[in-house]
Amino acid sequence: MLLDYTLQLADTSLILGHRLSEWCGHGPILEQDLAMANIALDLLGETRSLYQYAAELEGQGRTEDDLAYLRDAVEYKNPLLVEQPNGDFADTILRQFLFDGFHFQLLQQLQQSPEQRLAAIATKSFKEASYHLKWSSEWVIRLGDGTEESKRRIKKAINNLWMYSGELFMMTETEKQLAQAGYIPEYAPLLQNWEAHVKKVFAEATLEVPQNVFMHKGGKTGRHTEQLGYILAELQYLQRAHPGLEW
Amino acid sequence: MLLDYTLQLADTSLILGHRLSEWCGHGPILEQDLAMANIALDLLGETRSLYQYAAELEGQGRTEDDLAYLRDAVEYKNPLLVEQPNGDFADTILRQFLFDGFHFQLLQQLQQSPEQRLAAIATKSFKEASYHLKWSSEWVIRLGDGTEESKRRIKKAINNLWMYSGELFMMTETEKQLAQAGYIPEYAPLLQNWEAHVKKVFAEATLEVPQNVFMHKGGKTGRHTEQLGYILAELQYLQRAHPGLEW
Amino acid sequence: METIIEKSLEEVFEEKIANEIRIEPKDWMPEQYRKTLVRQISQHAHSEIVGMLPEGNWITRAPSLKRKAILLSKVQDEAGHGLYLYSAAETLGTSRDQMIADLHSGKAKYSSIFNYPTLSWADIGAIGWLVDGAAIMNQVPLIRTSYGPYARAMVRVCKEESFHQRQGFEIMMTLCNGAPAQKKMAQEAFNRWWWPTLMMFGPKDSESPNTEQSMRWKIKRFTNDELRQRFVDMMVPQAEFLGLTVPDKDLKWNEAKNGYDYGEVDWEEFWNVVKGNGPCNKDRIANRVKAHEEGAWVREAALAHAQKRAQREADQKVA
Amino acid sequence: METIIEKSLEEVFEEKIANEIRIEPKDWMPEQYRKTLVRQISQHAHSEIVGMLPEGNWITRAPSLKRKAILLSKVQDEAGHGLYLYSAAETLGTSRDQMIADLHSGKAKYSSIFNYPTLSWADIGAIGWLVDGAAIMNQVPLIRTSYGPYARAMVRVCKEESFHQRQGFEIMMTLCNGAPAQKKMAQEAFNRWWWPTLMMFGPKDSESPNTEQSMRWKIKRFTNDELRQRFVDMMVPQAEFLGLTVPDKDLKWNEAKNGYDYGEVDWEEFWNVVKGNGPCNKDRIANRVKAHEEGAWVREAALAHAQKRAQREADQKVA
Repeated sequence: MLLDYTLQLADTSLILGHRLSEWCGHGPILEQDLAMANIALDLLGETRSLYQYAAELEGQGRTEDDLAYLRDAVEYKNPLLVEQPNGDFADTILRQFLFDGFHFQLLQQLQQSPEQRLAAIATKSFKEASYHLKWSSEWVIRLGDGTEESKRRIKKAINNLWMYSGELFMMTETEKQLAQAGYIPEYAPLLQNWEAHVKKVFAEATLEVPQNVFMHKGGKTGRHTEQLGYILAELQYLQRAHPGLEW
Repeated sequence: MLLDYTLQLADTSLILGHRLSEWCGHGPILEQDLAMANIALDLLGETRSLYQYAAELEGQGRTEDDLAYLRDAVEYKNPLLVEQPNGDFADTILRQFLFDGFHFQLLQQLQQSPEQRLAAIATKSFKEASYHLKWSSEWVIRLGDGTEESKRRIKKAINNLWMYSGELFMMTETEKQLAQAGYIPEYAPLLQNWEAHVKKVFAEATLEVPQNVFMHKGGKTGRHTEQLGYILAELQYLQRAHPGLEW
Repeated sequence: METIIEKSLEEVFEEKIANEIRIEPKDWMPEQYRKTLVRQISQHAHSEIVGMLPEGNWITRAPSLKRKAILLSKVQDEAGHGLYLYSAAETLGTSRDQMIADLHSGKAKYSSIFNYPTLSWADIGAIGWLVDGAAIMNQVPLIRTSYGPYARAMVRVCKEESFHQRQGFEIMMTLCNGAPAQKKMAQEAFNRWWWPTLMMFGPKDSESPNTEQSMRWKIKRFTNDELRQRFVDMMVPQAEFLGLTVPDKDLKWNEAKNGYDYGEVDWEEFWNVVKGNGPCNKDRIANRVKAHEEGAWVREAALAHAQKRAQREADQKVA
Repeated sequence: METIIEKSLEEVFEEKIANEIRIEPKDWMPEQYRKTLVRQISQHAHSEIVGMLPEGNWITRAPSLKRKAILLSKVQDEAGHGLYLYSAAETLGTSRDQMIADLHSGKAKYSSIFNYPTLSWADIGAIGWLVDGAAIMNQVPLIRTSYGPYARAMVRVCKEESFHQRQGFEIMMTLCNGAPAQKKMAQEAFNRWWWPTLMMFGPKDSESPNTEQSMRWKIKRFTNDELRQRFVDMMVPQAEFLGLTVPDKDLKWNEAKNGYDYGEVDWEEFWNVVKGNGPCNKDRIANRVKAHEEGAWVREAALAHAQKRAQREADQKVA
């Protein structure tokens, strides 16, 4: 159960970091190229800590790389949001913003987990997540309260991605049981804080918070979008083509 | 040597067919979706015949699938043109047109090869290649002699792709020796015929034939563009992820 | 001499329906009949071309050259079916452009099954086996539909779908007789596609207002529930043959009705998908709209070129 | 009292050069010195950001999480180097926008090495080992370049490049000590990157018109041939250590000069690449232009938002 959850967290930060790294050398401003690479790197650091812990929990001699490179799409547990394509800069910012808001809330509370290893990973990553949320929040504001073109694009991004935000706060059976046992926080208060933050940022960005949007789910239980298969084909290629080697 | 050349032909039609198949469901007109799928299928048929023959020539028990799915990019021998991205419809048409013109000329002559298996494959595929050339030629004409927008796009496509056309007619050591031995045609007359056809079509399309363009090469000897790695990561994923299985 | 009784157009139409005489494009028909057919045929055409997307998704990653060729051929057939069906619908006085505009605006529907993603190679097998199997069951009766052009288009469509279904079953059989990882892949695909396939037959008869009129006009020959029952009865033994477990804990043979009892379809999910909240609804339409908009310049160029050519030919005749 | 001799600005400048006193932005400098530095520093900056492309190409496909992190970190450093260098160049009175416009128009150059594709994971090792190795050899003398801001930027850049070079060598070492397929991959990458790396030092001294003036102004400390020789002498033993064969049939130790004789660089290829006919020239610039154009709306929005915010703050002060 703890293994399942740790894999979920690891898969999530791996896939989002992968998406961000696709921007390398292609950003709209050199400083943002650097910022996205920086966030991707932070997420990858968190990913490695989590997979290393998951490998220990599993206790079958698999490595962080085995867990990242040798599992099929149906075994991946990331929420659907993080596998969505980069689109334009507005789509990327909005995807990041929605996730960062959740990530910040979750890590903040996970620091208090009696599961000391998760707590330690959360503590190390929380500072980074704070910076990520600040960065993506500022960009939502710049785009919403920028030009008519940027407002149109961020609104289009909201229309594309909002439907994947709900899954972040939906608990699987695994998450419910871990929360009941006190290992991870309940998500209801996290959602409230997330909503408050979104409302505040959207107000400053002169954007409307969507109402009554049907929320998609499935990623946390292995039912992904068609996007993940392509991500993994690219990500896993070398270890699949030349299995069992040291790189 | 014959194996090398057969692999070159097979790799070429596999990769071009792969590129065309990326259009499935995404074409500008339903009839062209169908046409591109049709050409991709024709090329795949040619591909299979060639890989099957190559597997026999090699005589080491490998199959058509082993040759397509288990070789790395550096072992692929397709010319650079066919691995170029689809771009917009003009890029796809122009890439197809440049290749079809060569393909038509080559197959026409290969029908007379004393190498009976190659001759048979060429005979079977020549009729298809004739149709392909007719289709792509007509589209070059429509786009060149269509609207200002379509003319701009086809000219941009010429600018993107012309530099890869020369390699089609450049002979590797393998090709030189096979031509000297009479197994395959000399390429110089093919180039002349190709140039005459391009000139004729471009005239009707009100397009200028580029002059003095530096011609890139390397694909036929394993030095590809960065594009091929991504194609193979996608194409080969399942056989790499689950090796040795029957599908 | 017998007096010629002037029959109403309505009576002539109804008489043809009753006598299994095909209605042809030039024949008079009730406006509602025309509308029903345009809706049904265009939805069928839309389903074919949107259906190219989930299957086309696996062409580049097909695990063998043979499977790649078969899948490419199938997707090509789907484009062809779309063409036949748009043509059949156009005989009713609509245009392809109008039908496509309706699809893109959300006014027209396509088969909800294509709002589910294809997440592994086994999904291609499951779609061929189950989805084409259901499509055939829906479509074979249409070979005898009362509207001529639709019926004739369906002869060819059904022949090809039947071939597709066999190929899908063949993929499933290969996987189920393969390695454990392949069998697992097959079971997972079956789990994901079983219930959505049952939904393809539409709402329960008790909630299908259009059915009665369509059956009276012999556009439809069987009710939704009748076809769904037949589908379950046909597929369950096939699943057993493959060694797959049907993901329905309520499935049970009913000797009395000589058929299976099965669990309740998740109608909430069904209506969610119909309303646009399925996993891929937005994605599929976005893809179609993107292809259409990005292809506008191509269509304009083809038209402009045709006009130029026609003008040149006319000038030559004058000269 | 001694008469103050009014020295010309030129003399003051030359004296500083002679005495190894850094030229700072506020100091007078010959226009040609300024132009040479703008060209050199901007080319260096361009090389950093275009250099993100061939290496960024492998981030998503890096074969382990550790390698992915190291490569991501390196590409991030390159963006950072670009920022330092553009800033250093801006102290000479140009703007980043102008420099980027020059890059996109083809007026400004970047290191030709980045016009070669990265075709396997081993290329990432080869680039780190060879290309960063050559870059360090070119750049370390720049720590003592006469222009202050450039020299100080180079202190940090060189420290990071040194780290990158070690990581590249580590990849090569892992591959060369690995499976036959990995060793083959390493040799192939070495074959493809060896000669282009030698070209990084520029044309022969006999064909380098700018060198003399740049050395007099202490922008350059060593000639192209001197650095190339040192590079060969340093790398050949490393290649031997790795068990790699240097792709130069004329390579031979020359006891008399205590260095290696090596084969003739393919200057035709060199000039072709410089002129825009390298394998990736069009691709790299197209990528940079695309990112720039597709990002225009982002920069405009950031500017518009900043102006709105400043306006609101000004209004608050008034109120």
